[in-house]
Amino acid sequence: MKRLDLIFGERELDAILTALEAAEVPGYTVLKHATGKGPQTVVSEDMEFTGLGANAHVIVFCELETIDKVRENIRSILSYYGGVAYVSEATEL
Amino acid sequence: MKRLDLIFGERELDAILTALEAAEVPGYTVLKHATGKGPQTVVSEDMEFTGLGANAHVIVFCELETIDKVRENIRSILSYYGGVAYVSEATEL
Amino acid sequence: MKRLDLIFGERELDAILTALEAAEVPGYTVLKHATGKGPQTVVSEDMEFTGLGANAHVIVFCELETIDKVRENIRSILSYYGGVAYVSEATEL
Amino acid sequence: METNLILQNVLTPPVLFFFLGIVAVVVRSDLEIPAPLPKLFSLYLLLAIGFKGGLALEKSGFGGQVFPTLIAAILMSLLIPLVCFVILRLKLDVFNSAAIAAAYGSISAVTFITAESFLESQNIPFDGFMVAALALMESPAIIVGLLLVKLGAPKNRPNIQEMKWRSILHESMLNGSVYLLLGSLVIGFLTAAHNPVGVDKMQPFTGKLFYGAECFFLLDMGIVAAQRLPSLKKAGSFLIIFAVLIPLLNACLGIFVAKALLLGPGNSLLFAILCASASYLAVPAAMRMTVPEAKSSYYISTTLGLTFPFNIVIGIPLYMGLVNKLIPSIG
Amino acid sequence: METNLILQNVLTPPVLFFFLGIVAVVVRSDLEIPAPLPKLFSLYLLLAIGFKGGLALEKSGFGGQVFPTLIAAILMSLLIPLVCFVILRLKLDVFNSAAIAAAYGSISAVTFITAESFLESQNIPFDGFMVAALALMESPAIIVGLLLVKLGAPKNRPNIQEMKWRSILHESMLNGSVYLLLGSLVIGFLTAAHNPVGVDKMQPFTGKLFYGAECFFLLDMGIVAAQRLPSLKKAGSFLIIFAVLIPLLNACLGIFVAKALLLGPGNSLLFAILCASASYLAVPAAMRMTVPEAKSSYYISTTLGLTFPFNIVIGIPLYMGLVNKLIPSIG
Amino acid sequence: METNLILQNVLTPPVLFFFLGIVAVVVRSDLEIPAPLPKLFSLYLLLAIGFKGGLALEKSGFGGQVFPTLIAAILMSLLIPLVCFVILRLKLDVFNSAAIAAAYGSISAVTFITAESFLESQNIPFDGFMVAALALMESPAIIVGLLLVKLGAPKNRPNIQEMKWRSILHESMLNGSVYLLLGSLVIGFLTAAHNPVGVDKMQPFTGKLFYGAECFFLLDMGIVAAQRLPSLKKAGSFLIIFAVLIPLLNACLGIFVAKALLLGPGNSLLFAILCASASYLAVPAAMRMTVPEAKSSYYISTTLGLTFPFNIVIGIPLYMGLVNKLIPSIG
Ligand SMILES: Nc1ncnc2c1ncn2[C@@H]1O[C@H](COP(=O)(O)O)[C@@H](O)[C@H]1O
Ligand SMILES: Nc1ncnc2c1ncn2[C@@H]1O[C@H](COP(=O)(O)O)[C@@H](O)[C@H]1O
Ligand SMILES: Nc1ncnc2c1ncn2[C@@H]1O[C@H](COP(=O)(O)O)[C@@H](O)[C@H]1O
Ligand code: NA
Ligand code: NA
Ligand code: NA
Repeated sequence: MKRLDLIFGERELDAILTALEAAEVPGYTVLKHATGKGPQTVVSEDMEFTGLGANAHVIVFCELETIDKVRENIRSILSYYGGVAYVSEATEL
Repeated sequence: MKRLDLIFGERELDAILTALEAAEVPGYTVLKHATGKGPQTVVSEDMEFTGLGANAHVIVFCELETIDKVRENIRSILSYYGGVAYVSEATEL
Repeated sequence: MKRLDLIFGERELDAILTALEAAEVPGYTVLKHATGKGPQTVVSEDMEFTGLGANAHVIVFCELETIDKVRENIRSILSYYGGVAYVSEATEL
Repeated sequence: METNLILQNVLTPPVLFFFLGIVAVVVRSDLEIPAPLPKLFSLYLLLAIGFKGGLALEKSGFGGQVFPTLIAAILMSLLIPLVCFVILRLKLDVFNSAAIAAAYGSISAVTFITAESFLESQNIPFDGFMVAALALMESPAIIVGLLLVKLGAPKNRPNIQEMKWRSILHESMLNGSVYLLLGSLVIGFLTAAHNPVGVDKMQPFTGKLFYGAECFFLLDMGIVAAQRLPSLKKAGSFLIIFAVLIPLLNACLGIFVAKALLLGPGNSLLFAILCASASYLAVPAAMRMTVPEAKSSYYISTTLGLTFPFNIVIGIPLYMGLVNKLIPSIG
Repeated sequence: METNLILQNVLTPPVLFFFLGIVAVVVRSDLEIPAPLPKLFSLYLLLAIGFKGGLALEKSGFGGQVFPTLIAAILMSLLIPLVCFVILRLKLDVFNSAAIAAAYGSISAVTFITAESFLESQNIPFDGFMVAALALMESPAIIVGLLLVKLGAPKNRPNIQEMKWRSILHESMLNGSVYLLLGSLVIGFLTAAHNPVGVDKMQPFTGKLFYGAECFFLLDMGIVAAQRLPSLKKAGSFLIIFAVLIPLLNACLGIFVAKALLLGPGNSLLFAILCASASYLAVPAAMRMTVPEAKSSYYISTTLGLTFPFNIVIGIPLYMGLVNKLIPSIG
Repeated sequence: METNLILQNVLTPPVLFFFLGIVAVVVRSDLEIPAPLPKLFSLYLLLAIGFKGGLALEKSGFGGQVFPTLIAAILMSLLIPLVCFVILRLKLDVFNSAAIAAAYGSISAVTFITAESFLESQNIPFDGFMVAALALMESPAIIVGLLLVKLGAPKNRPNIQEMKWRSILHESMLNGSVYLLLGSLVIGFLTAAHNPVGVDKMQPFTGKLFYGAECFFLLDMGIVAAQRLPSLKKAGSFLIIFAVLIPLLNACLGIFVAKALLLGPGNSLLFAILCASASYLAVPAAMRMTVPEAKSSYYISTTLGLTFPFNIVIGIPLYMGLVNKLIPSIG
């Protein structure tokens, strides 16, 4: 199994989740209110209040094939709006 | 070292932490207010207010033996109430 | 690529982020309001209100060299104030 | 005349803010009231309802209609889940039937206070002791629901959660919102009896602020209720019909009992609303722990997505119309 | 005389708490108002402003100066972003220019209520219908900004976010804070018309509590504004000068128009403040979605880090001084 | 007679809600007030206490008993940690002794306002300037605590956190809650002096709402305090005894000094409470940063888990009884 970690602006959450569901991931978990810094932007806590929104951290445990299905869609969203996506190994308990 | 990721309903947090402590994990971290979707349920933010509770994400860094000790107990809780558990590799910094 | 997971008291966040930026990490993500238990302390939710602060979970995706640069600095902070740091493998999506 | 009442009800701030929340979801506005702010308002409302109820109960005492009304309230919250269970079993399994039945036997505090606001805007008097009925109706239905599971469930339920009496009582009586409401009721009672200065000093917080906080909370409830609607579709037409007809049936039962108790029109409406409303705070929390086999989307979507809006918008004035027909005003 | 007005303005609780927030950051106190508490206060303020505005609008009707003022307000919020865009294009690209221009064309509700508080402490009357102007000035500037992008942007913009009219209108009209303000305005209007009891019962929440909540919120705004200052330096001196001079220019424009509309001194100040203030709530949210090419640090730092404090502390009394010179008091 | 006072104290809403919180934990109800709502209430209370204190101080001026009382307050907050340190060193190391001593030298604002509410319910007058004493007693004890560490700590402390004067002063004076209290005090003072309209407009927020918000907050404090109890057991019997006896001792010291200052009964009780109460807001934050060697569970469990409930429930009426015996009422 693979673990996919996505971090991006909360405002893109719907687009990302739609992409994940289109690829029929078995499930996902969303942690909101993340802050951070990337090559493009700094996201601090007060962003939430200005309406810009903080970051969301999405975790997906799924098979490699699912990741392959989701890759292009996610990449195009992240490259346009910013954000990162990483894959690592995981085994079910 | 191993990294154990557990995601499940906040209401089962006590049961899970008790199981972890029984296996004498060296420590754990809890992130609450997670939302998500799994094979069984959709957990949205308004669940917190209805009293159903959102999800909790528990991270444990420990040795493989500890994971073996904790496996059965955790599995039975997760299979009854829902939730996922994954193990991956990690090295201390 | 590597994935670095740091968990420690929120009050040390500035010190840790300064250390990360000194090592020129490409970015980082911060999840606050984490609770947990470690060899030294128990951090519960009411800590936030007493002013002690809960934990922060910092995730960094970066190259091994960056980790090497950051290692000593982070270790000395964590060994003094408490907290854990783990490294694992990750590949860009 | 009911149409008139419905219009008058719709044009009060609480119901208007409820609509504002629903419309926000429908037009896909990004208005949201982030967690845990809704929790703040629900805790506040429970505390204030309880406290004010305690004051009123201390004034009224337990004589007159008070004691019979409270007994009748408890009996209704035992009876209603049984009726609902029988109906629900036509289509659903034991677990889901029991969980939904428990929700409909229990009550919705926000529906109750919206009914109170409606009565106030209509200048119809009602008694504070009805809050005690509210408080007493929260738990019994949960117990009935859990008993139905205990009796009706297949024998091979995993024993991880073998239901013991202790945990049934615990979940039904010590649920956070039940506990806060009951506790504040007792505190209100004690304060009224022993510390009149305290009553006055609480008034700006529990009294004056209440209406506005109710509006704010109903704005959020509108958002949440509208978000529930899609999963209602999945629940199927049986549950949709159930969620609209059962409150009507229960309200009629309630008005019938209220007439027998010789309650005035105001109290009768409140009694009807207690019977007609369904719990989405206390019951889901209890069911999640004790009957995880039941689909939470079922008992949340019906109570919150349909029965709650129905009662708030149409139910309250409708039942008032019925009360007006069946129960002579004393004044 | 303006110095005197500035001092009188600075010595009111809202401005003092604003300073307290700024100083907290400067002296590196760890005072913080954690999320989502600021959101609670901003939601509350929008709801209360809208509701009170609706009440006032129902009283005043749309006759007299009301209609012309509202039309003028909309025209100003179309004109100002164009002026700003031309100036900003001297140094910045199309995306950043359009986004900042939209922010300055739109308004800041908190600046507006601070101006109202200032007028009250000076015993200068003003009309509640100005809130309607506030509500109407939020969206048009966003549309102008997005149009400027549509017209001026290079042809090869990635089509992932091809800007459609629908989404432009959606982002400008259905943004959470615009929606809540407008919705509450309508609710206030309907309540005043149909439910006078409801008006009274809302008063402790939307009326009495307002000033204190405003102070609390300004404390947070002081913290947030001061935290923005470092990234202002990065934005460069052009934007810093822009963020101070443009509000002055826009205020003068506003006062000029107010004079033409024959508004009294109070309403004139409010009109000037609507023109001079810049949005950091609705516009950033809309720009983030539709023009991600624009640097959010630019439009947040200028509006929130400089223009907002400038208006709150110096701008309000300064514009009042101007109004006093140019517009004869009716009294 | 003290038993009577204790009963009267227990039957006020703030103390009853405190009990409700404690009982919630004891009976394992799932009632919780999620973060950051407690923070909202603590920020509000500090702001309101400070603001009201500033108003009162402006009225009273610094003449009469005011100045001597404030000096005595500062001296007490320097003396008490020394006394505590000597006692604590019998069993604990330098780090833990200093941290706990600092907590007991500093004050608890919530204990103070509960004492004020008690005085009001007993119709015993007191002066607003006592809030200034509260504000002045927060920091000195922290400085004493850090000095004790600096002098008493082994030479080989890791230099990562070499304690500099700057950081000691920073942690003691600019801690968020100290800063907000002091800042609001100054704002209250300035507002009373220059902007009487502002005073009136703040009143619903800082005045009227206060009592209810206090009750809500004490509900949470009850929960938090009760959750601390288990870790108290681990801390051992020495600290348990310390946490109950030291407030008594300090209260006696305080009453003695109050008598010497010729304070009336109300002010004397407040002075006693300032001495007897221990800080769980400002001091833990400061100690965490500067003395990480001290176990936070020690200074949190003693102050919050034992001394705070003791003072709220028994201490206040007990000290009042003592005051009544030792200090003649003026009236
Ligand atoms: N190397 C990284 N490691 C961890 N998180 C990152 C990294 N780069 C970016 N992020 C996160 O992704 C968000 C968006 O980054 P950006 O692509 O700069 O807009 C940031 O705010 C961070 O939270
Ligand atoms: N494949 C997955 N990847 C990440 N999170 C998951 C996955 N499956 C389930 N979850 C999380 O586990 C929770 C419980 O899922 P369930 O087992 O459907 O009750 C969901 O709400 C998700 O937050
Ligand atoms: N083995 C572990 N696995 C996961 N989190 C840990 C572990 N040990 C410590 N932590 C986290 O690190 C924090 C600080 O631990 P400590 O070093 O005991 O002060 C704890 O509160 C936990 O959140
Ligand atoms: Na019912
Ligand atoms: Na403007
Ligand atoms: Na003290």
